[in-house]
Amino acid sequence: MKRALFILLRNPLSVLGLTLVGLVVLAAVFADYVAPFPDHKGAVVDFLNFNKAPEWPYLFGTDLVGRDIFSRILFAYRISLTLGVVVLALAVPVGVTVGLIAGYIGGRTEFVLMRITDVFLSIPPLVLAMSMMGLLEPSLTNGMMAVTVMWWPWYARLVYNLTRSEREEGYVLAAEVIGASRLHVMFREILPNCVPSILTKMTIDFGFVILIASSLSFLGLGVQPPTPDLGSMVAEGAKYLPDSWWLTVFPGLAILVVVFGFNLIGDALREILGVDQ
Amino acid sequence: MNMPSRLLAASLLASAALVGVASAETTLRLDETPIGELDPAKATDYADSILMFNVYDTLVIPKQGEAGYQPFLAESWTQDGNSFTFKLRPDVKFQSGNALTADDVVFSFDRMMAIKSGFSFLFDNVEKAEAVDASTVKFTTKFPYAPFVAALVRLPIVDKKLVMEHLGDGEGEMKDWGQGWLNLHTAGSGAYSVVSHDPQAETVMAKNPGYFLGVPAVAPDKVRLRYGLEAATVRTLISRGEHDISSQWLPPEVLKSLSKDGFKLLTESGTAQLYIKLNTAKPPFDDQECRLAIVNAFDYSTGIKMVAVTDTVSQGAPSTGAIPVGGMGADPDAPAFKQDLEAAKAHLAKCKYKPEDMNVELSWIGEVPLEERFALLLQANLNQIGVKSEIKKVPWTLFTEQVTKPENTPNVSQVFVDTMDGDTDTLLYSMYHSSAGGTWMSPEYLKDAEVDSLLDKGRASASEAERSEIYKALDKRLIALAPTIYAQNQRAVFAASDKVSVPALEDPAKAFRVAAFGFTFRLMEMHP
Amino acid sequence: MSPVVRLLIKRIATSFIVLVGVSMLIFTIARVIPGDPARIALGPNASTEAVEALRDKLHLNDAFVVQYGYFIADLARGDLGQSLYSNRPVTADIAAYLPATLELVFFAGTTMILIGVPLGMLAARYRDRPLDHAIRLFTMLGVSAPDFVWAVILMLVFAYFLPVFPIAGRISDSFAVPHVTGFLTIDSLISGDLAAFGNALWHLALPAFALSFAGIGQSARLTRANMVETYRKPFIEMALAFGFPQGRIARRFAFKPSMIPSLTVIGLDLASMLGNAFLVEQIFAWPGLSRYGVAVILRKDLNAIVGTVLIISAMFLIVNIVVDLLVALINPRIRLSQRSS
Amino acid sequence: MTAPTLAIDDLRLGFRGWAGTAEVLHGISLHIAKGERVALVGESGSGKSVTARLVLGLVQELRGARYSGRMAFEGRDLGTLSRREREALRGDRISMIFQDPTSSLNPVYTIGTLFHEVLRRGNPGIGAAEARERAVAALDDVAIADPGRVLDSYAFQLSGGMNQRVLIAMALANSPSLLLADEPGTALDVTVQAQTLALMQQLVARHGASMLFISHNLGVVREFADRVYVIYKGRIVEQGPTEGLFEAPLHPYTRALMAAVPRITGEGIPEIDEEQTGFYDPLVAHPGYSEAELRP
Repeated sequence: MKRALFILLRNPLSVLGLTLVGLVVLAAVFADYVAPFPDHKGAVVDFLNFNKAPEWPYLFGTDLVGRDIFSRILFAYRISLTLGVVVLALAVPVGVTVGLIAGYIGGRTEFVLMRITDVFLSIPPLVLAMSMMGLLEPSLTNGMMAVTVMWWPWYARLVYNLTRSEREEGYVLAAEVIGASRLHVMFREILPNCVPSILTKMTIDFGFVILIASSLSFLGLGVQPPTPDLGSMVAEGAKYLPDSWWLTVFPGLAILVVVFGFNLIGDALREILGVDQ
Repeated sequence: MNMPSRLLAASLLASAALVGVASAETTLRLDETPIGELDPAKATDYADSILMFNVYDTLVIPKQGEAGYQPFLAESWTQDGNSFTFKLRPDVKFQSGNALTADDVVFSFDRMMAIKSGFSFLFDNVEKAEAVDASTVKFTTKFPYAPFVAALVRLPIVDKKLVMEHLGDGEGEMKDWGQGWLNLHTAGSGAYSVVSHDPQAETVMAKNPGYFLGVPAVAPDKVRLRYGLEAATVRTLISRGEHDISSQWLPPEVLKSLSKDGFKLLTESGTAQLYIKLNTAKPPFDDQECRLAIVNAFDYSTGIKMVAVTDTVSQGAPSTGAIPVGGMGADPDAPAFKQDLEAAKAHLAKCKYKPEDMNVELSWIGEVPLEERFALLLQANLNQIGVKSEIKKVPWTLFTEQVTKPENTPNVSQVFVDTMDGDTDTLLYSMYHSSAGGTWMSPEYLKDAEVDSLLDKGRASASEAERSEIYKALDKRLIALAPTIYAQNQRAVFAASDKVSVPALEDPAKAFRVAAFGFTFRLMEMHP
Repeated sequence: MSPVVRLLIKRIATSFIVLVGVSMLIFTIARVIPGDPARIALGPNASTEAVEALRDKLHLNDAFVVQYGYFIADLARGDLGQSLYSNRPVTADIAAYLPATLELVFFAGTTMILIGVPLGMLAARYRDRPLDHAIRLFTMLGVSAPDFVWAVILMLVFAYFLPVFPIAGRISDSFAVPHVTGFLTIDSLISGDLAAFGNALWHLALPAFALSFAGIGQSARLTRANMVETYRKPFIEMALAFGFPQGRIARRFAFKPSMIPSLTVIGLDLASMLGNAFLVEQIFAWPGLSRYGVAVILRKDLNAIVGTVLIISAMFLIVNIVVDLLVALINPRIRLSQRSS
Repeated sequence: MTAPTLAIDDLRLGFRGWAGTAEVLHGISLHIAKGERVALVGESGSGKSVTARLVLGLVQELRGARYSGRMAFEGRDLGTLSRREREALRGDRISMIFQDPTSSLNPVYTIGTLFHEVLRRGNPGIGAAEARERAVAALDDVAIADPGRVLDSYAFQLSGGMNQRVLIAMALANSPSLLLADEPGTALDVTVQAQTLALMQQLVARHGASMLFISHNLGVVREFADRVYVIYKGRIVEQGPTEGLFEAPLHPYTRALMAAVPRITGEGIPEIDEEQTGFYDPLVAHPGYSEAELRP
């Protein structure tokens, strides 16, 4: 623990990452109190102040119906973070279970499970999510589902590879010799040894889930207005370039900031937990 | 000007161009939303219409600067009860060199009806078309049907001989009716021929030297119609001088920036209106009082300011009723709608539903981002009278699906409707006749005997004056029933460079009352 | 049979199985969703009979398995059906738009490798020194924003504020390049039109760079990690102990072995660009398959969706096979192995 | 009298880490005279391998490494050499042989390519043909029957013994004056190991090179070294002539080392109980074998 802290705090980049993510999480959680215009998260119109360049009190300017972009970004963070949590909470258990079973039991089960995983992996992730979203009704829930569907195979593949190497380790053999059940070996013996890798991947993925989800909503396939969403803000604002640049640039940078933060932390974790890429 | 002298003038102009300086070829560059549908039997959108009006010709065309239709491929026509007889011009040749005959007209009609797509619904009440002789065509309608002549603006005449040479796979004598081929090729007689066509990217057109009216030298030699350019792209291309006319789909802010940079604005009005439709088949808008409440609550003037481009030009104009201002039956003296919160509250008080129990779904079509602003505005207005509402973005395909059942149809939907052929019947019948419920045009599900009878009378009468009176009465009835918020007349605004003048879109006296007809390239002038 | 050929055959066979799986997956998704494709195809004004007739024609009234049977039978004849959006055969649409996308992805991929890999090598060689930190920061920024954000920023800076690059399209209007392959850079070279070639490259620059940004980050980080890993290997210690020059170690003796694990992942990156091209094409008005894909997805054009996804997946698998072959070529262990790997 | 091939005085090394500095070497002194074969014996982790790497200048480049003391090669103070000069010694004047020959040979280059690179150290402009010729000769020297085939092979295609010979050939190819052998052949079969060591022995003698032989295998040391230094936890605890030291070990640690049984795993690493009394006793030099006596 002391060593972890040392590594984390020694590197200014990890400190930066912690700070960025911390600020974003706080701002999202307390958006109602932090945002200068908390009611601008929803359907509000202010035609006296629409399409304004950044100026006080509109830090990042206003959108086409006069809503404060800064406030909307804070609320959009809330959606992004929720999405990240939900997607990982669904995708990781599924992927880990599939990977464990395929890697440990082997044989025909392994073949079938890993071929299914391959099918999912051989459609470019964005295309898979997009085609699902296009066919379903675009909404936050469906967006989460689509991203989950494209995400679990990566965990299946990771845990499968880990399990295959752990399977030959002494402690697994020992557990098998004393007659532990398969379930016990998989979840009690092998899984704990995969945790560092899974944890690191999750941290980095948190940022990427946000990134992919914003790509979907950029294409009009994710969170629906008037709920603020970073991707759709960029897409909507892109029509007004270069005159109303603030409509796109700030939400775009907002994505960058949060994903960057998670990546920095993920990098540090990788070092602390000694996980290879 | 009568035909022969006009022809003469045209040929004089043409020869003047020949002896004149061999000036550089002029190219007109404009854009539209994808895709560009080249097959005239499938065309529906604005881009398709531009292609249709330039590559193909029709029996009649809208009159310039006034309502009504003038002969075009047809020299004249007569109506006798259910039958319409057209006499064709003898001097028209297709771009292939084939002569245009009555057979081609019949083929074009049959093809349209067989494919059952595009504008074919305008001809649902037509029984048949027959060639009386090589230059005479007779159409028979199922009942006296006045809007038929207007509908002919949407029946481009296709070169039968050429199409028959290119039939693809299919069943029956006509196989695929040449659909496969006409997707990428043309068989028209129009002033422009297609040089290349990519439905998603670009259509390039060039003057047809054999056009029966001749094409003036000042008209663009070449036209590049591009599809799917982003607003920001168009904005920059125009300001760099690499684009000439924008589409009307630019957001007002972008048009504003271009106008500020000194580019001119072209407008097309009187063809379309924004209808905010209330579902009369489910609560709360099955109660007329509730409908009147929301009609009075809507802030019409902010709605127009919201889409204003400059102080004088806006994408919206005040509405006076169900018929766009200037259309047949629109009352020129009718007052424009205004927000009246007192009246709204009074109507709301009489409504059988309590405001606190309502949660009105305000939908907007995802493909039309401008509608989001109207939804937000309406939501703010409903708040003013204490009605809660919820905004929903609906993609177009989902919307057309939803409206097929009244219970799935949102309380409030927004649709821009265009007269298509300029006739009031085309506009109103499919919106308000009780038999028409369940399409994107009729999410009101209006069922009213008086409206039905007026609509039926209107299409049966052969007299322009009588029709006008009938529609005036209908308009009054539709205002009283309030199935719709007649939010604003839509004005299409295009930004354009000084390199081109488009009289039909710049001078109201030269405007056509059919959407996209202003984009008849042969009537444009290039200033290189 | 040489091990490489055996590997190739094995990979093609598994890819084929995967492709069949993809077709089932996407076909299932496409058929179970709500919304009547026939109704959508004919447009809002079509009559019920017309819709019913089209449903019959498209076999939409048959059982699901039967529909899939028809689909596979058509597919075997190279027929992906008609696009309801463009009214053209899906294969024709794909043939028209795929070259533009592949050209973009090819140049983005080349940019990614030419910039990302050397950056990673530099970072590994100067690991834990300021240069390494600077590269780490830069590459991490690269992977931390979606391609469309980079596209917008690049466009804003290099097309609007400093108008040095074009903002849309593949080539300027004034050039007419005869259609041979659909790749403008190749076609212009075939026709010997160097100006057109330059112009096409000039149009490619911004979108390709925006598309490669994340890939540059990925490949640099990966190259660095694998190089660092390789630097720990005994054979590098041997090279150092024998005094092989540092530069030659970095460029040769550490580089080649570390590229073996990197290549596979870089191949995946390259392949995922096929998907990310959707985002970039959207911003730069690039007339490629991705824009077509977005358009058909938004319109629920089933045949076109299935076709597009299948083709992109096939491209994805082909890229992976090519990468596997490359790995086999630079890894003598696979090339010379007597067992199939 | 000429300077010894290698002289090390009071060499200290530590690594700065998250928990302060970890000392690895506590001031060791040793030397190797010209043509002499000296063994450095100790357990793994005693600091013997790191000493060899310090001589080569490899440790100095690691982050957090702190060292002091003097190292001189043929009278030149290694500490005052520039990085470039130090690198120029490697593979040419000083070379090294490793524990696991197979993994010490780059898996993606043929032996021929690697050999060419090695020969370039002695003769930067050497061409491919000449390099091959010399490599064939060098492989001949280490009794490889089919040098052509070996040069075209990759390390993983050859046996461990074969690779060890290749490595020996490479190490001696440029006629170095000092050969550092870090547990050579430990990864090999015992009989193969004995053969290759014997071979190395002959070749080193023929080239007139000095050798620092790092090992934990007492049997091997007894056979191949003239003199022995015993190292324990970063300190030299005993030094003397091979025969004398084996017959009469003076230091408690050396005695424990000799009494210990080799592990059953067959790798020959003796199992020694942790820190018995006397292990930290000061350095014992056999008479006439202290640094002061041996070095002028």
